[in-house]
Amino acid sequence: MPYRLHLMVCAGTGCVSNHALELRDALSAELAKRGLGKEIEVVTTGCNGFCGVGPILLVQPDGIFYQKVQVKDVPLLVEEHLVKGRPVKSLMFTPPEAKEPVPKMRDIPFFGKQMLVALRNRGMIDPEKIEDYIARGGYQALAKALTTMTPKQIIEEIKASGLRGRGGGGFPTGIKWETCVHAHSDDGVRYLVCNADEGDPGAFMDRSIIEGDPHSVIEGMVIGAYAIGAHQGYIYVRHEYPLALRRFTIALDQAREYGLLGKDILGTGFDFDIEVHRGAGAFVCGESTALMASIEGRVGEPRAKYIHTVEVGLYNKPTVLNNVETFANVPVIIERGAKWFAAIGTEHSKGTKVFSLAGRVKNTGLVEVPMGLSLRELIFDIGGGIADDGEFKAVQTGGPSGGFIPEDLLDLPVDYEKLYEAGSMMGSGGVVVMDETSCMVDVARFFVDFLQSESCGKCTPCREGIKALHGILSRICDGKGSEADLAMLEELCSVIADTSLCALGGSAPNPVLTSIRYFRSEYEAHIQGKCPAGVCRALITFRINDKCTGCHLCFKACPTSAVLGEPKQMHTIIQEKCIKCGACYDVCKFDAVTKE
Amino acid sequence: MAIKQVSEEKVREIVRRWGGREGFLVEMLQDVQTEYRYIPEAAIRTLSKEVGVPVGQIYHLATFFKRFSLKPRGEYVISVCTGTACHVKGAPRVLDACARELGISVGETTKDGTFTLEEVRCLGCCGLAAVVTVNDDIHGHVTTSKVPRLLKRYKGTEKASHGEADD
Amino acid sequence: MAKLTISELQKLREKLAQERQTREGNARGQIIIHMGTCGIAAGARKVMTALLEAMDKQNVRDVIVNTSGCAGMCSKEPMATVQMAQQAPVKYISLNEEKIVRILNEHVLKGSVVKEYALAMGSERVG
Amino acid sequence: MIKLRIDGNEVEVNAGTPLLKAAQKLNIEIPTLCYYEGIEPYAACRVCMVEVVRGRRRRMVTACNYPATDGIEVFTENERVRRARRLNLEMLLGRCSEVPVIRELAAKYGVEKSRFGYDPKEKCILCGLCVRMCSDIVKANVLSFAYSGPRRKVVTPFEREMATDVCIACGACAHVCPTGAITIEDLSQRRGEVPEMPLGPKTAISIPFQQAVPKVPYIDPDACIKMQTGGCGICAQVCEPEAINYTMQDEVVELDVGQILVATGYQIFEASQMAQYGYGKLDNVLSALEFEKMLNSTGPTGGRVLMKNGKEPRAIGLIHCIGSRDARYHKYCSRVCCMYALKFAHLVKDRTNAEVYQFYIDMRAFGKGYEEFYSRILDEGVNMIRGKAAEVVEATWGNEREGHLLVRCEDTLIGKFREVPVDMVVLCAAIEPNADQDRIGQIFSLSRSPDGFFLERHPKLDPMGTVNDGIYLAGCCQGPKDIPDTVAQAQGAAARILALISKGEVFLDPIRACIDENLCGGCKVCNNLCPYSAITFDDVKKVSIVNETLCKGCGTCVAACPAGAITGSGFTDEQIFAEIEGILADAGNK
Repeated sequence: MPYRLHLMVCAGTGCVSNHALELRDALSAELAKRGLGKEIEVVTTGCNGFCGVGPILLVQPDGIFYQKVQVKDVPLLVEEHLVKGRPVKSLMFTPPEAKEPVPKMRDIPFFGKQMLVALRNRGMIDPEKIEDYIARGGYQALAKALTTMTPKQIIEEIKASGLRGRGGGGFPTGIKWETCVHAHSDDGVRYLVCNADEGDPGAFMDRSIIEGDPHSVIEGMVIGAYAIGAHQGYIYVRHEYPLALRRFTIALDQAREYGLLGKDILGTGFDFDIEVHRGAGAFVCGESTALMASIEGRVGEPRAKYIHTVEVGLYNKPTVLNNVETFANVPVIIERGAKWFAAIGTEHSKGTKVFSLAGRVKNTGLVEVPMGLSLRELIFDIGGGIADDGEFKAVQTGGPSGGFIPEDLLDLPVDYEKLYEAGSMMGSGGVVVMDETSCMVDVARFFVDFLQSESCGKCTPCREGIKALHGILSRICDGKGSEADLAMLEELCSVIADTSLCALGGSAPNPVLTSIRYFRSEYEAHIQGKCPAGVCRALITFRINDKCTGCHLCFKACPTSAVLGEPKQMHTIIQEKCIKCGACYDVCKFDAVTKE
Repeated sequence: MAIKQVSEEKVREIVRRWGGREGFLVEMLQDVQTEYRYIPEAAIRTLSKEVGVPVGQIYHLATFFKRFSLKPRGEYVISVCTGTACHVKGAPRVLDACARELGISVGETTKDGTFTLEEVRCLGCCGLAAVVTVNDDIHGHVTTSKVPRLLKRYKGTEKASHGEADD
Repeated sequence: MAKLTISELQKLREKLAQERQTREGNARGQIIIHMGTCGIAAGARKVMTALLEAMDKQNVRDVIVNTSGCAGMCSKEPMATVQMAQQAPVKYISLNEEKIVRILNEHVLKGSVVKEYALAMGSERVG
Repeated sequence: MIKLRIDGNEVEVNAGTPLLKAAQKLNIEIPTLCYYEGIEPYAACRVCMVEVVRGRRRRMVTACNYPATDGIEVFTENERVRRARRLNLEMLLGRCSEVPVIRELAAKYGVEKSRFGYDPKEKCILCGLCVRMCSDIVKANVLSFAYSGPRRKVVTPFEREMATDVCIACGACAHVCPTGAITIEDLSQRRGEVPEMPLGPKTAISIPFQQAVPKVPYIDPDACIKMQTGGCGICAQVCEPEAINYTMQDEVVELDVGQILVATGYQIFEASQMAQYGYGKLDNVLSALEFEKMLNSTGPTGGRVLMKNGKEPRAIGLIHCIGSRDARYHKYCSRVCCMYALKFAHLVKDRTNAEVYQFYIDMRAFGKGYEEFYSRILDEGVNMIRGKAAEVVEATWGNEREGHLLVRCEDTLIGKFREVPVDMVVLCAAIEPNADQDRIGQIFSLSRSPDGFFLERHPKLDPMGTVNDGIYLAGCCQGPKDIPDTVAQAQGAAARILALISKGEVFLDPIRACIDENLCGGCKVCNNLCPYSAITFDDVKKVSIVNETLCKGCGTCVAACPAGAITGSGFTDEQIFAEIEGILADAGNK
């Protein structure tokens, strides 16, 4: 008997951590109790992208979108919507500006402006069921590629599509594949590697793709392998993504079982298999040579790439390394044609790009939009604007290697070259929005601190230079900086960028340089002893003003007993004891604690 | 909590699981870490012998990757995500609060061996920032004031029951 | 599961896709069974079960079966509304298992409204 | 070959040659800290950065590993390059502030003091040369990197103090270290440059000993990585005259000579056979030869007397007659020990403040001036204890002499059992025949006396000759003797040899065996019987023939010949009987 309704429970990491799996179990139990088990199917899907409002439940075919669904909401939901057909308004999403909740997913601006290519199956399939993927046209592109196209034609198609590496570098995928095919290999062995070591803090698109649609990556990899003549593939996944790892392993097993992977794929005689390697927490392993070293069982240290990895890569064989999102795009291009793909996007940046929207933005989550959309549309239309109605200050793209983009560049279209010109980069697609509560010097120091501890430490400018940058930035944050420090930062940055061995060091100065370029006044304020955003501890003081009602909350919250005062009387802070943790500021309900 | 005795046979079994291939050394170390909650020296020696790779290379791996610890870790590993999104949403203060609450600094383990406090770089749950994980449990939207309650759940009691809302 | 060949993959895909059509929200039409208390009391549940069984037997995968609350004409329950794409909805009244199957066969699948059971064409005005 | 321009000068090199090498061709020096000829470039120090222009693209690259390609233009000292080097050196100077190499190089680029820090203690710039040398070249795999980012460092296994069981002490790491961060700290101060007498770890390449002729290094095939595993080969790469040859083998040379002087020497009694003296078990129990090496100013300690921990001993015991004058091992006296033990005592007294104890059975100071030397030693305050030491033990915990060695003996002069605490014991082990003395003897048909040494022709009248003409003996292969005696014997033997050579001809005794070819049946019985190997077989005639110069006329073959074909020339039965008859005839007449 066909199911008349499908409850698509989002089981991405975000929703799972919000107890989506318990929700699923509660739903199944409730349906069984009411004898609806045979009419209504409960499906666990991959990430829907709207992680900020999880757990998410989508009712199909109605297209009703529920958010923040708790186990306790289940009886009401089943009774009202599933039995009586009355969607439950209280669980629907209300966009920031709207008065009324929006019932349909496609009407929510967050989803409405997106265009799903890499995420084409998002929320519509159970990632642990290959049948769901096949039902939505999965592996058709592979069949097409293997039977009707030569490897050369595939490469031509990918070249014509204008697909560029989604990992951040933006190197044209087709050209990479072609170079690999032409590279000399003694025994003809070539490798294909999928980089799923998504280390950029603030980026989680690869995780979502693997969690939500692992087969699209596998299919893309098999097509790529066929195109370059590889028979062994590797995927390198961060250990921080256990769910992604599990789903990918399940998907591999299923694909092998169906003959879509392994020996004699689809009866065409083509052999290809994929081996999974887990990372162990090293950002630098996202760098291609470091990643390959890691797969070989050595420490993830980059090497000079004067000879490219497509020529001498993994185990010194020609190797194609692409990122998860790149591979996920491949089947669509083969299926729908390069022309279709190339019609999307801008002149040099084709197709769509998945971004993870995070930070001080109302709708955090994962979005896929055509290239060329402006940052403003991305942040304000899809992201719903700044959280808590704050004021936009900057957006950081491209992870630690990227830079900050200020308000007057918000109309910049999202495009590899345009972002680069602005001093930032596409990166893997992390978009972190900052408002007036973020101190740009502090955030720049944060990135530098991150890169400092994530540098492999091999070459001088990256190891010593970034450490020096961190020292100077810390000095400025502590209010001990000088004008000379700014010049020193710029000088250091240019040499670090010029002389570092790999891209980690080469792009490390970007956050510092762009923050100086666009927010020089904040640096100057710090040098004069002020942190405008009230973040840098050495430069702020907490005080209690006369709005204090003596509620005593701050007294209880203070970890160092720096707050004095009897209940119902005005409280004061002993500055000597204050460690500026901000606990009092956070708990105060009367705006009585101020930061200066 | 008692530290498991390192058994050479157990490590050999891990090596066999990965076909003894050098390429899977990181995986083997992951399994050793899971088994013993740290990388014991004896295990490195056994790996070196079984896989045929110098001790130094394995030691470098074990110290290079953030996940590995050469010291026994606590029963509950508290990882405070300090990715960009979490940083912007106050992760440094959450980290401080955890450190204060446990009386240890980052990277240390409480004397009773219950908690280890660690920083982790982005768990990819930026929508839930600030995020703290305790072993495999993910806690989203954590603020300084929620820290004591969060830790209390694990203190002295058996593992907290799932399904309890965090907010 | 045996390993697939190209043609088997196509067949499997068609079969799987058909099974999952409603999940995508694609359908040629929708049958709404009114399931207020009165409807259920009058046998709406049986009507719906019969409908679902009939659809399964005939392998009808592209018709959405939905429920709704009371339609406001408790005396005429069980009721159902058939809404085909690009057409005005038709309300049927006083249904039973046979009637709903006939409605499925004639109206939904062949396009001719079963006038004997129909109450009216078009829906109430909203607003 | 491809062409490129470096600083405006054109140069032609093989495609793929690193720019650093290409620049060398033009005598353009590019500074580098992490490059070493023969080790794969690592490009970590970033000091060798140069700017490469290729078409419209300008980029900074490391000269040590950037492969030369056709038509590129390289700038090694323009402003961008100088700035890059200056800052990188400044960073390194901030890390290692007092390392001379860094200071000099930084000063060359105008940096006297780093703005990025000051650390006078740090010396390692993490160039990785030592690690690469140790793992990739030497394949000892001792040094490795550990940790990442600013915490990165070079470590020994598990960051423990280096143990000699892992480190092969080849010293290669220290040799390649550009900053002097690695030094060879010889804990024992007793390094073994002498393969025969290793007092400490030794390297694969060494000069056998200081007085060696020719004084050139040799490669120990057992320790050489290249010969063992095929790795390394670094010595060949750095040796400019290309003198290294790994394939050279030992060879056997055949010489045609007329006379032979056997001077095969002796070996030292293996003192570990007498477990009671602790040789090979206790750290500071040495053999006399090891101690001799230590006292040598060109030896491993530069002539200083040092214990294994590098400290000077406060008391030394010299034990005589280890294995000699001992019915269980060798009954004979080794003759040299008393005097060299006295010499040791003298040198120890001369160089240290240590007490010296001589444990002797009898003092044999027989030579010219020897007794006088003995008296002088007594004057120097050396303790003479008459009585052979019974055992050497380590003073155990709780003993007031803990940490010392105790020599237990009976002092026969005062009739008391004594336990003498010392820090070091030297065992004067016996001189004994070489282990292969027997085999050598067979080759030259030399007899051996009951003690195993070669037997001279006559103990008084011909102490250097043997029963074989033209074969002489010299030195300790004939019996224990000291240097003057050895020299005297050798010179005597040499004189004998020279006398024969200058004479040009040999007088033979007329008595020799003679084979009657008509009677010889070719049974070859005589061939193997001849003690002087004088009989060979003539394959053409199928008869045995006698080499007349070798034959001593001993008559063995005559008696043994079943066919009666051999007779002693001049001594045939007929002749002897005739002689007898002649003598008796005369007697009969009387």
